[in-house]
Amino acid sequence: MSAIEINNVSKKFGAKEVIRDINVSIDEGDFLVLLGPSGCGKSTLLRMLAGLESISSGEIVIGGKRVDQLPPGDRDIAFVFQSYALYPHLSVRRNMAFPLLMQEFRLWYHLPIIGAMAKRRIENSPRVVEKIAKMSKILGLTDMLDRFPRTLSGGQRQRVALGRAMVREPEVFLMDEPLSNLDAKLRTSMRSEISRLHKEIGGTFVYVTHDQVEAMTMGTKIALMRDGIIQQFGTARDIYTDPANTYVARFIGTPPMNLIMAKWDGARMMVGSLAIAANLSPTLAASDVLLGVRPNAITLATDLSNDSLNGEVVMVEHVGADSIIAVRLKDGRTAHNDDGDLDAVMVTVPGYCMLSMGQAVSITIDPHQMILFSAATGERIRRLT
Amino acid sequence: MKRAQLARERLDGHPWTPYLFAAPVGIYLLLFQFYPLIQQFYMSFTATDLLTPTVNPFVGMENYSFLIEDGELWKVLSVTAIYTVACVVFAIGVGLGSALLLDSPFIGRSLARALITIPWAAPSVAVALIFTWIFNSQYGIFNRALTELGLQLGGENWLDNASLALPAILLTTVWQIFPFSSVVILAALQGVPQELKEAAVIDGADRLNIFKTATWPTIQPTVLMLTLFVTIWSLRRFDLIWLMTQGGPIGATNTMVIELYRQGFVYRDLGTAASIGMIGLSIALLVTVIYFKVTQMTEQAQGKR
Amino acid sequence: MRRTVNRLMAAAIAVGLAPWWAAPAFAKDKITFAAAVFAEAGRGDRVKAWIESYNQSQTGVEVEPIAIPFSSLANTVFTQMGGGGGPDLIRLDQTDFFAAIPSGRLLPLGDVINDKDYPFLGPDRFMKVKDVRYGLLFDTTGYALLYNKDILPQPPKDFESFLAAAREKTRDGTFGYAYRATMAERAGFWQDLCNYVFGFGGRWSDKDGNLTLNSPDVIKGVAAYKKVYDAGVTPKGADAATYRRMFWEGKIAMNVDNGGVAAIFNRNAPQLPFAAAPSPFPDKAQGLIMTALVVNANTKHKDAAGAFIKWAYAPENQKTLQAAMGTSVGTRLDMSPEEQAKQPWLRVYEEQMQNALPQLVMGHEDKTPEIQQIVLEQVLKVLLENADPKDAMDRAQSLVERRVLR
Amino acid sequence: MRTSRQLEHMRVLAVLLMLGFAAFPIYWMFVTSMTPSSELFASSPRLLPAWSQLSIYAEIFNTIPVATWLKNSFLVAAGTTVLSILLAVFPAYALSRFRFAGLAVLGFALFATQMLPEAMLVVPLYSIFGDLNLLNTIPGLVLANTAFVVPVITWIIKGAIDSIPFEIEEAARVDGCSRLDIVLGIVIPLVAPTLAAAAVISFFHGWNEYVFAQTLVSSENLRTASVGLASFVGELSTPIHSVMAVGVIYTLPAIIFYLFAQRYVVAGMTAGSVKG
Repeated sequence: MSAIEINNVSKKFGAKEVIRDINVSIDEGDFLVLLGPSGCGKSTLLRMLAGLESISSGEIVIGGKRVDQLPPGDRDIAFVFQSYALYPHLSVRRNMAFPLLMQEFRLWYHLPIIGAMAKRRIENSPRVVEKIAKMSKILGLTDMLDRFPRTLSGGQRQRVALGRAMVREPEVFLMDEPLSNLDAKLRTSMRSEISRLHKEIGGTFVYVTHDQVEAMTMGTKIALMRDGIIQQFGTARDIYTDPANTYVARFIGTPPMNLIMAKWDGARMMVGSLAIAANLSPTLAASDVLLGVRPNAITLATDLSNDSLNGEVVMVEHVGADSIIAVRLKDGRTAHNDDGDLDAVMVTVPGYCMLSMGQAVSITIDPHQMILFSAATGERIRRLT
Repeated sequence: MKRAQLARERLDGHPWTPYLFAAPVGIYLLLFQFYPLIQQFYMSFTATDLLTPTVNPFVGMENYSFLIEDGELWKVLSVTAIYTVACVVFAIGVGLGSALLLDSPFIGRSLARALITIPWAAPSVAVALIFTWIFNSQYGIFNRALTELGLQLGGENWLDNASLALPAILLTTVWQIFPFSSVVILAALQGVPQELKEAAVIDGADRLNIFKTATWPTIQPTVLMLTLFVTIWSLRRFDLIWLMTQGGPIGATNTMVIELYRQGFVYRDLGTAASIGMIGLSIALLVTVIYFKVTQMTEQAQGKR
Repeated sequence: MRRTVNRLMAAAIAVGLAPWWAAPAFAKDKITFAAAVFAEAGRGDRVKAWIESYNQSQTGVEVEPIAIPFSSLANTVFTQMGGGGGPDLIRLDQTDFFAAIPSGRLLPLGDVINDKDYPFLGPDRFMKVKDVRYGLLFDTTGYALLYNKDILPQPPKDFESFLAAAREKTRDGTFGYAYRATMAERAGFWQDLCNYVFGFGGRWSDKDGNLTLNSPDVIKGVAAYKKVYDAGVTPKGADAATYRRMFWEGKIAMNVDNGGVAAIFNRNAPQLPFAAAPSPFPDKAQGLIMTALVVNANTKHKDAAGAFIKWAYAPENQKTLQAAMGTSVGTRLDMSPEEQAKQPWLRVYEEQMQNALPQLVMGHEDKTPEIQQIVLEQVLKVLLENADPKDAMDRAQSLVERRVLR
Repeated sequence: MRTSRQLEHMRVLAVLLMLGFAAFPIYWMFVTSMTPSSELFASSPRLLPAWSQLSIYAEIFNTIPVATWLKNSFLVAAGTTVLSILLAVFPAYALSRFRFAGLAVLGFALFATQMLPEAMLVVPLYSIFGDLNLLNTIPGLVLANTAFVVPVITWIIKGAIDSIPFEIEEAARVDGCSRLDIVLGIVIPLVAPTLAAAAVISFFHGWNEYVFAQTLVSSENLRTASVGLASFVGELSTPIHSVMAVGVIYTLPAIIFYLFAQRYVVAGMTAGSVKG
């Protein structure tokens, strides 16, 4: 049984459709990452799962129960906010106890004094106390249970927010860019911490981020979104090695995949006037195509020849273990200069590269690591023999 | 802006909830403010006696045309205008000055910040009483002090002098409300970006320039808002003036609300009183509209929209 | 229409508000009696005690005295009467009394009291308009010159010597004279002004009720008022409460005031050697203060109010009231020679009563408050801005014709 | 060029002058109340209180019903505070968080009431109150004052609610709160400092109000301190030092209360809940 099913869900804000007919099904125990640039609708989709946002059409099923008309509190979910959204007037302990308190809440608890006494009684019940003790131990919060959120560091607040989500032991955890307010170092350690928690406590996670590293490292499934549509849904490996279109191809990977304009003349793959060695034979009429190749699947040479793609170095970046070289082709163009990138092929070279600007080089593409996209639609061409 | 709207939408629960939340205050205001107001509006077209307010012979525009023809209204309007403008200028001016003074660090600053609010806390009736005594021509400390200082002004009959009563009332009003503007501006001053001030200092700006480039743009919306509030409060201030001069002498402090009260409760002519009220209300509305236009324009000028 | 809407809204929220307070239930028929005199130092407590003695005397009715300051009595009571409520009994000043009659807010009292049973004083005749009785004379007094014999052994006989004496006695924090000249004390200002205008032969209107605000005699009175103002013999800025206190503390030589004030002087400073004399003006006519005891037409306790009135005008109760008030009360009382001797000024006031005129614009009694306001503002222009008295009173005349009699 | 030391001295002087300006009238009220009546009109004024006259305060309570006045003022002020806060919180929340037909109308209506002078509504309110049997009652005064206080504090509370991040409310919704739970359990505690400020404003309005207290109540034992004090502005009344003593008795609690309450008007509880 799948943990979450999203069937034909759409969302309109006025005339604007921000989520378009989405269908996804996630298995129990999955860690789904909704990945995409800002404004792609990933957060809206998450909020619709939570019930913070209504859906315009379609249905959402969580744990076999249709929930799209239920208030958030009845969906058996927990939500971790980007801003943590801790209750500033409550201590860490009471922040964590709050969801449990609400499960037993009665209207008359709002009355002063006797209401407060009733709330104290619930908060001090063994069930609540034990759960909080357990969760705070897992999260290492035991020492700060009686402190207030404003006295905690960002990472500590993040843990409290996770703890508040975990005490409910919900079917589904929903997280909206929970790490984006942390500094880079802390983000890395929290990343593995969340993965660890996922393994330790189980449950289904849905995690929204715009950071591909988080997506690749944490997600068992990734849904890459753009303009309210899921571009590709699959494992991290699928998405990296087998992108469905140029958008996915360019979104994942640093530097992103090179897209070299080429022409398929029915028999040969022509880049400019040069026919290149390609392990591809598409059953395709002659047309313009884009040659997708990751920067690490290209080798550089300083000796030029007429059978290789020649060009000159226009940029050299040293990023520690690797160097990134941008090569402008003499006789070929890339298809990604429209979004402000250099009209150049990016190549990663291990070690510290001694090439200098303006130097003439030639590149060789690993024929086994090429993929092909239609120049017209950007869709992957898979009809290979 | 956009985000706020989206956010609002996303929080919407049951469609009735906002109405349920707004209902108590809506009903309350309807009953205790707008229903009486509508009665007043109607009354302004009638000849109504204070003693028989339920007998309202309809007279059309007669109350209004009387006010316009009589000429007294123009004096009332000019007194109101002078009083209001002076209140705004001095209350906000003194408030701004004291706020700047209290913003800079010195020993006992928090105590000074607390003490300055004393006038704001004093009830109007008590203020009227003490200032009447202070301004007393024979025994008032004000005149005695002026005489001690050897000023020609000493011995004046402040509240009974047609040209001095308004300044005296103004001094009292400013004394009472400047702490409010001071505290509000002081709060706004906390939002002045320190970096901007430092940048101005490094650029070699003097104090006035620092104020103009760093301080003023930050507090300007607050000052505008204060202007609106002080204006409206001045338009409707009653207790202080009534208890100190009853609008006299010879109409020197006769603002619209005082004239309204006189027409209604001295002359017992509720119809005319109501029409003065309506004129005053239109002026207040006009001021508000101008305020919002000005705010809009300055925001546009500063590229905030 | 309005009423109906009011009632409907009332019913709608009365349900919601009902538990807020429980309606008090009284065993006695409780009526309220509003008067400024209850608030006065010296007299207030005594008049309240007088009412308390009524409450003690029987079990059917309880009268609750309500003290409202003189300056706001009319405003407050009229607002309340207009709103359909207000106290049951009210002691109204003469101007307010006449203002309230045309709107039907005062209960006609012809069937409550029989004129012939009570020896009313002369001014009681003003309590009837077109033969209908709207009130009963509650207290009345004329005006006379009160002077401190320590400062001024002999009273001045005419205006010139009065002014000279006032000048002579003004020194070292002591003043020769005191009167009111501010709008804050509008009613008192009017009373003082009436004495000057009447004293110089002026009247606010002629026999036929035509306004004579700018007649030469009125202007003479106004000019005299101004002369005193400019002479610098008065403690400017001291209100009546203050200068009367100064009088009994020996800091004021002369004061034209009513009999109630004389009683207050005597009560607050029994040793003060003061005496009364006719006012030093050419015409013997002076103002007459009178107040009316009226019943609010809104009352729901007409019988209880009537019962109290009958008690109040019984001779022995009038005597107690007179002692409390220090002025003449509604009916003629015989005074023993000892009492006369203790309060020698009473005789002067009694004699002056012959020449007393109500401080009203006769023929326009109900418009007096409006006319008073305009006249006083013009007189203030004379006092403060040195406007010519004739010009000012001409303007007053035309303003009143235009604004008040429209 | 002035030295910074001179500037410092000038600033201290300016602050002292300003504080003197602010505090002197109240001080003078106190001094006058303690000046024996024989010295009140003396040619040179007494600048320091005559402490021997302290008994005037005891005397005041014996001769003038100040205690009753203060009690009534307190009841009016406290009632106004409670009712205003109760009435203002929910519409403030609605104004801040909902978008609904009539929002602009409600917003404008709340603002428009700021323009109505009390004096203008006295007569119609009197007749409404007459029909409701509210005349001459403390609850009546509370209701009348509340009508003028609620709009102001609604706007103030709305401003505070505006600054609460939506996420906190959404977290509460996920945790199972109803809208009512959110307002009562989350919003009210978070805007507590603002509520305190609003309470102070309401209390002051009730404590100081004069026009309604003057007209809607006639019973002497329901008179508030403002009306009681104003009643001295009459004739044949009480000596000035007694009047000033009553003024001091009426003003001092207000000032002390305000100085005390000021601490609570400092907001900043949401700091730390969102972002770093």
